[in-house]
Amino acid sequence: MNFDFSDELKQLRDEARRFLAERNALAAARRVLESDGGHDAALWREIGEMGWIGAAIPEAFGGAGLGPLGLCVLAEELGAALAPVPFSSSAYLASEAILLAGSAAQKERYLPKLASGAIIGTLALAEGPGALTPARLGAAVAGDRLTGTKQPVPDGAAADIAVVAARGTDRRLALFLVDLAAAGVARERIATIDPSRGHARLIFSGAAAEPLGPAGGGERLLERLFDRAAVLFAFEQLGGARAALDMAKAYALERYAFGRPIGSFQAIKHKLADVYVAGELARSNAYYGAWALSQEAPELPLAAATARVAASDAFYLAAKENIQTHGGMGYTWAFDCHLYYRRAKLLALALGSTRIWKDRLVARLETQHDGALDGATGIAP
Amino acid sequence: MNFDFSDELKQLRDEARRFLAERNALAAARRVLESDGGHDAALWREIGEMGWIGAAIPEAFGGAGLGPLGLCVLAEELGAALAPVPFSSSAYLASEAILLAGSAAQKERYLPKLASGAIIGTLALAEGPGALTPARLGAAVAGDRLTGTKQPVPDGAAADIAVVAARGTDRRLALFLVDLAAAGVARERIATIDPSRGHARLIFSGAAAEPLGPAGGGERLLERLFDRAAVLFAFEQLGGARAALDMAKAYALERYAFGRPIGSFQAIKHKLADVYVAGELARSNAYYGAWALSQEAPELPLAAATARVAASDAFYLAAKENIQTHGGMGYTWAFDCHLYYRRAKLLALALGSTRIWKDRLVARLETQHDGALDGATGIAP
Amino acid sequence: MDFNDTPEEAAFRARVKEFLAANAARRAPGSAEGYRSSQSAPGALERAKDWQARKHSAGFAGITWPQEWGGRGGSPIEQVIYNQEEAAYAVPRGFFEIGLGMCIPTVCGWGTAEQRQRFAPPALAGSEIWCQLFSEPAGGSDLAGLRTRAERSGDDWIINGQKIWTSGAHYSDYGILVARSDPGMPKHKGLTFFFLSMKTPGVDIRPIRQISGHSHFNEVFFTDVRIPDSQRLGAVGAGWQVALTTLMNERLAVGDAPGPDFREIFDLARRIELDDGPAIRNAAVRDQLAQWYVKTQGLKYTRFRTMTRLSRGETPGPEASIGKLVGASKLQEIAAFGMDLMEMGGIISDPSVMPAEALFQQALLYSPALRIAGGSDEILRNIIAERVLGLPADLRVDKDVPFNRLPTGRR
Amino acid sequence: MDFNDTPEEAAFRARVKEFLAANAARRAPGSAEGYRSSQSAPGALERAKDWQARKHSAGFAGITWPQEWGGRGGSPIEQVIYNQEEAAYAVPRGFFEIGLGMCIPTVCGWGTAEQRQRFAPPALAGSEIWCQLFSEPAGGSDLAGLRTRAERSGDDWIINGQKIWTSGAHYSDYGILVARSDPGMPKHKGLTFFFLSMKTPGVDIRPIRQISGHSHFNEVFFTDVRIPDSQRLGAVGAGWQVALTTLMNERLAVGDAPGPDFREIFDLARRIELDDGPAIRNAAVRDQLAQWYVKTQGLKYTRFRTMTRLSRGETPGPEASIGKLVGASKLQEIAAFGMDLMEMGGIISDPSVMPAEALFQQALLYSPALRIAGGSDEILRNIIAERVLGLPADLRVDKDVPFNRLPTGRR
Repeated sequence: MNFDFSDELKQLRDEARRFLAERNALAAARRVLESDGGHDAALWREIGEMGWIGAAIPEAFGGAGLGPLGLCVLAEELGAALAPVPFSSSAYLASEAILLAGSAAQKERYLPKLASGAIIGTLALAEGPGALTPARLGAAVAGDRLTGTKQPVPDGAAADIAVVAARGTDRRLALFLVDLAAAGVARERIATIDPSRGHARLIFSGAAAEPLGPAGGGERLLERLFDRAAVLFAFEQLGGARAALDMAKAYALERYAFGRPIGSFQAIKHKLADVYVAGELARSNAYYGAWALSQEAPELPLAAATARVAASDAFYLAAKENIQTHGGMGYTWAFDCHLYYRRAKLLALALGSTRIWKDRLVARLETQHDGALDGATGIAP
Repeated sequence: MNFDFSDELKQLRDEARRFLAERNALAAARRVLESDGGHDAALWREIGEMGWIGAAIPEAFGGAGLGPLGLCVLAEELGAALAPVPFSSSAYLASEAILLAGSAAQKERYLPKLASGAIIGTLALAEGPGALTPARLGAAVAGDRLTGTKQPVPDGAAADIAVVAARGTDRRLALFLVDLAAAGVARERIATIDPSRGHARLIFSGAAAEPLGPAGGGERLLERLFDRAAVLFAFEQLGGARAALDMAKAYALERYAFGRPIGSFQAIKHKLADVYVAGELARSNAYYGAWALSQEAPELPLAAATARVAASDAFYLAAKENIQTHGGMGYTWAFDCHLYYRRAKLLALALGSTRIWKDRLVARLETQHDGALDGATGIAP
Repeated sequence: MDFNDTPEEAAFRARVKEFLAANAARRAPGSAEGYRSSQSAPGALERAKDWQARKHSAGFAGITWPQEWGGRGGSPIEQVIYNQEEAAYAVPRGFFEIGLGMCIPTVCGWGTAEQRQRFAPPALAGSEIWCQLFSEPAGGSDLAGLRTRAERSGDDWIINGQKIWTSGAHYSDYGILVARSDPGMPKHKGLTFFFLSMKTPGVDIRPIRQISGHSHFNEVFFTDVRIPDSQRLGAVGAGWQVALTTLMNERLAVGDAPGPDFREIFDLARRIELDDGPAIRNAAVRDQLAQWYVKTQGLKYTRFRTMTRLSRGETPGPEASIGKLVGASKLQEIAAFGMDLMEMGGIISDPSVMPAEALFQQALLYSPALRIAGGSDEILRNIIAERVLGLPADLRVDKDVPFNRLPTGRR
Repeated sequence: MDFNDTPEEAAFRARVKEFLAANAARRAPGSAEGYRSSQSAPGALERAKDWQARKHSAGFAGITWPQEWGGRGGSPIEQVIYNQEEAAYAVPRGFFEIGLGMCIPTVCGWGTAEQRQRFAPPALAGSEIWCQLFSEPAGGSDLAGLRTRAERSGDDWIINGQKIWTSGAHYSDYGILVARSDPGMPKHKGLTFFFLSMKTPGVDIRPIRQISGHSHFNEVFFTDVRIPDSQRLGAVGAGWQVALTTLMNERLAVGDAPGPDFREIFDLARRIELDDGPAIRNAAVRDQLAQWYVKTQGLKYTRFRTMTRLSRGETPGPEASIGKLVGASKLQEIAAFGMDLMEMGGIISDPSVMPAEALFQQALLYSPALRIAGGSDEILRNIIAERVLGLPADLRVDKDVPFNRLPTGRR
């Protein structure tokens, strides 16, 4: 039994933690928040130089070849620091989509630049508020021209390329690669609850679009992509939950009321104990997701849904109760509590709500053979 | 605005409280629990003599003619004392069913005896574990003969008559009156989670059954009966919640740990504050239900569902956390905590789970005209 | 058991209705007014002063105040009736509550006859606004932990220190202030109470920006601010007793916090489509809706019970204390759930593309404040446990120790 | 990251598997064994002693004990591996855990070489059973608040008082005991630790009936019970330190509490029909199932993390402390929810007519005990807050005061 990351990966994690602390990524996130600037380009460049963005991209395509576990440990640290960079869009979504479904030519063309950070990729899926189903999808490709509006597109203003979900000529859902600098693409920043990450509305009016993956395979491809991303997002959320709890803990020790640290009151102690417990359960589920992801295991769909639900709830709880622990200071703009609160809700919706993932989790349990439930009795792997 | 019971009803409530304390109804409940005796016949006789059972039965049929509000105040006290009598079966269910749907002859024949307690009535509906739908109903009447098995039937071993839900000759759900002493009725006590109230399995094999209400009207009639009973049960639950909280509060003041009353620890204080809040919300909703019931108001279906959900949850929470507040003593047979815990779960299932009532609540909201929601903004009645 | 007014209440309600119909415009139903954001709208202060003056002329300002202060000498239920009716109208709110509800009653209760005559009428007529300078950065829930110093200097007091969370300091004319006049005494015994003009030299007001982006509160810095001893209320060292009377004057909350409540989430659930159909058809959504409806109605009828007591001239019972505790968390939950129903698009906060003009997204950001301001969830549970259930107070280490010997943290 | 044993672990696991396959019968999957109820079955004690003797002969008793006590001198991960494998077999459990996990290590740690030789082997072989006499009616979560008196009388001590919650007192041969030898000292300083034969005159054992109807615990009354000073462990007045070592020996929990867990509620949801179809198709049911699955798997993989540390020879981290806190409430919730799915018939507790042989109904009644016994939810949250998060301990009024001057309640 070695249910832990390798020493090499732990070293990478420690380096990431140190680097992000040195660069004060949290302060950078606040600068982006204040300026609505989208992301911190300098930080992005450094991260690219260190090879983080391409951690899971094979060396043949310019990546570090660490596999998805490399992304997991980096995601946790980026999440803890709230690093304002388009990492998730470019690494978990665009690069992963091309890795999963790209032709050899597409991989050669895009992955090295994505790995280095020279270009930024994203996924353009949502079309405003409401659940997106294939039947409701408005974006469509006729010939090789894309028409439609996508919002919110994470890092959509900064991205160079987008993987876009649209109906193909056969009217079925498919994914397309679109050069966002080309003609027929208009973009506008849009306001979201978390201005420390830029989002945009992309309006396509006859933009050139090349298919990514087989025609009609979009739904299955998206599902695979989302399962993989769910694990990576879970680590980002774990990091956020850890940082928010650390912040609450530190404040509870420093802040006195009625002549004693507020952390000596059971109302605060038990609140933070519950936050800790949710975080530990989320961590354990995320580790299992990481194992399934790294092994391309058949357990991945179920493990991903489990990790996603646990991490979304744990980060939101930690962020919300961090504000509460800070009392009046917690809801001031000047304190950093709200940055975690915003990010927690952003990430909880980024791949669809926990409502959808819980339903998906049960659906996947229903299709498991009966033995899969033995795991739940906690006896053996 | 006079959102309260009249002085006359408050006096009745105070008398009931005093009487049940004098008779030590809680000790009687424990005796029944220990003996599986079904109910306390002496207490039942006295309650009958005081006119409580017929509180809502018109004077013309031997009742006290106080209307349903009279039952509400009594229900709260009976619930607080855990009185081991077939009050709910006989008064809220059997008598109410006959009042709602009985012919003049049926009313004359049964109501005076029900009002005095000379006979005990009950409702036989459930057919074992699982939701009962008209389609799944097994009991059936052919001609005037009833066949089928009903369980659990509350107070089914002690009851003299039962209102039985069964398919009529037209195969549709209808209610029937059955004399349980007649041929073709077999009964067995069955074990439940709350042996302080007797339950039975009734096996009908050609028992004589007379229709109660019009053929095919059973579903609508049951719905009306359940809406009315939901309010009355809510008061019984309110009483239980109040008593369980009082018990927890008293223990928290008397019991010392670490040199101080356990009620001085925030873990206990805040737990009991939450129990109190749930109880107050349930009380307010139950009062509104009582108003709607007493006025035969069109708001009753919605008000009843609201009162039912609030009261079921509040009593269960109070009973559960009363055990927790008592620590080790709380789960001993010798302490009374478990009596409330058992009763809370019994009552929460008695008219169907809160899941069903929550669904029903929303269904009723959907059919309200839009203005009905204005109430929810809390400005005016 | 009925919901009708007594004949006297009905007559009063009719007069209120008449006044409002003649003088104000009805509020659009379900209008999405953000939390207090209307206060910062241009011209809001002038409109509020004008409205207060009209209420005053019509006899609806200071309904429960004694007539000798210029009030109506009415009953609390009349105040409730007025508030109920006014809630349906689009009139300015939020500028006078603190002054009329807390400050002036304290000034009138502890001040001289001259002070009553000088300050009550203009406050009532809306020409002078008051604020309350109690909270401090080091205080929080522990109000008496305040550190702002008041030092005697001849006939004056010199004030140095910092207050925080002062609503309306920037538009207020006067303020009431508690400061520490003797740090060598135990916490609650070394305080003295004053009022002062907010224009006094040395008073520096800075807005506090909240998560929501709005600034409803201020920090107020005092640098050698001079207050004549004649503006002291109560004895030297008796400031805590005076402050307690201020706090006891907190008005009855009648409405809920503004923002998405049950109606809004119910409407959203009826309109929005999930992946498998309208949200309202989803059993998990229905289950959640029912729970909020039960709470919302429970709070509403709890207010009815309070009003029943008021209507009888009784003091509101313990049931009145639960509104904010339940309501604030419910608001935060509804906001988050509404966003969840909107799925990946739920993070957009641009009102022009969002259901309910992005009210859910706004509420996500301002609801955390409601769980803290005016008594945090934790303090409210303590209050219920102690004052309603009679459980013992928390252990205190700060009661009999000189204030300047109490341990303090880095915050 | 893998779930495989190291080669050494795999070899050990293979030996365990071989032993179990040859000596025990596999447990029926999903068998509905009530909470500890099997302990009171006729002949259970004899079967347990026989099984323990077989384990001992095969070298699987006292796996982590040093060889000089008769143990295997193995590692904690070996114990975990053994427990994992044994969990799949229908073998008697619950008779020896306290003696081997807590009592004998204390006796061996603080006793003489003769005492070690006298008591360890028969305990390990299952011929002598031990119990722990710590808790008292007035104690509860406050273990050190015990009042049982120990008075010196020549070479003996005279014990008077009452213990409670003593598992297995009625079938135990020996017990370890903490008593108050000096009530004039502060609470933690006046205690002394002993062991004694449960057959000593003056020891009176009475079973405690629980809500569930079972009696897994006892009250033990001491009336002038005489214990020779040679059976004292540790110094006079040092009983608390000795007791702490006992408590630190609490064994690693490997399995969940017996009863309906995720599998059972999932199976029920698949089988039972609601008014509108199978429960598993209902979105509210699915939502709830998913939440329990997340918790159940979270606990499972948390145990894997603990095992990983053990496997490396490290001390388990703080993650090991959350199992009971999460598991006990989850069990209570699942029990209540399962009953809800059965609707009006859900109250029936007759196994012959109920799904899962009325396991949900049984669990409703025994789950409250799990939220209390062995550290209540509140104590566990305190432990996590203090030992894991490093938050301050609760204020103590009972630390430096003579025990007999401490305030006590009526309970």
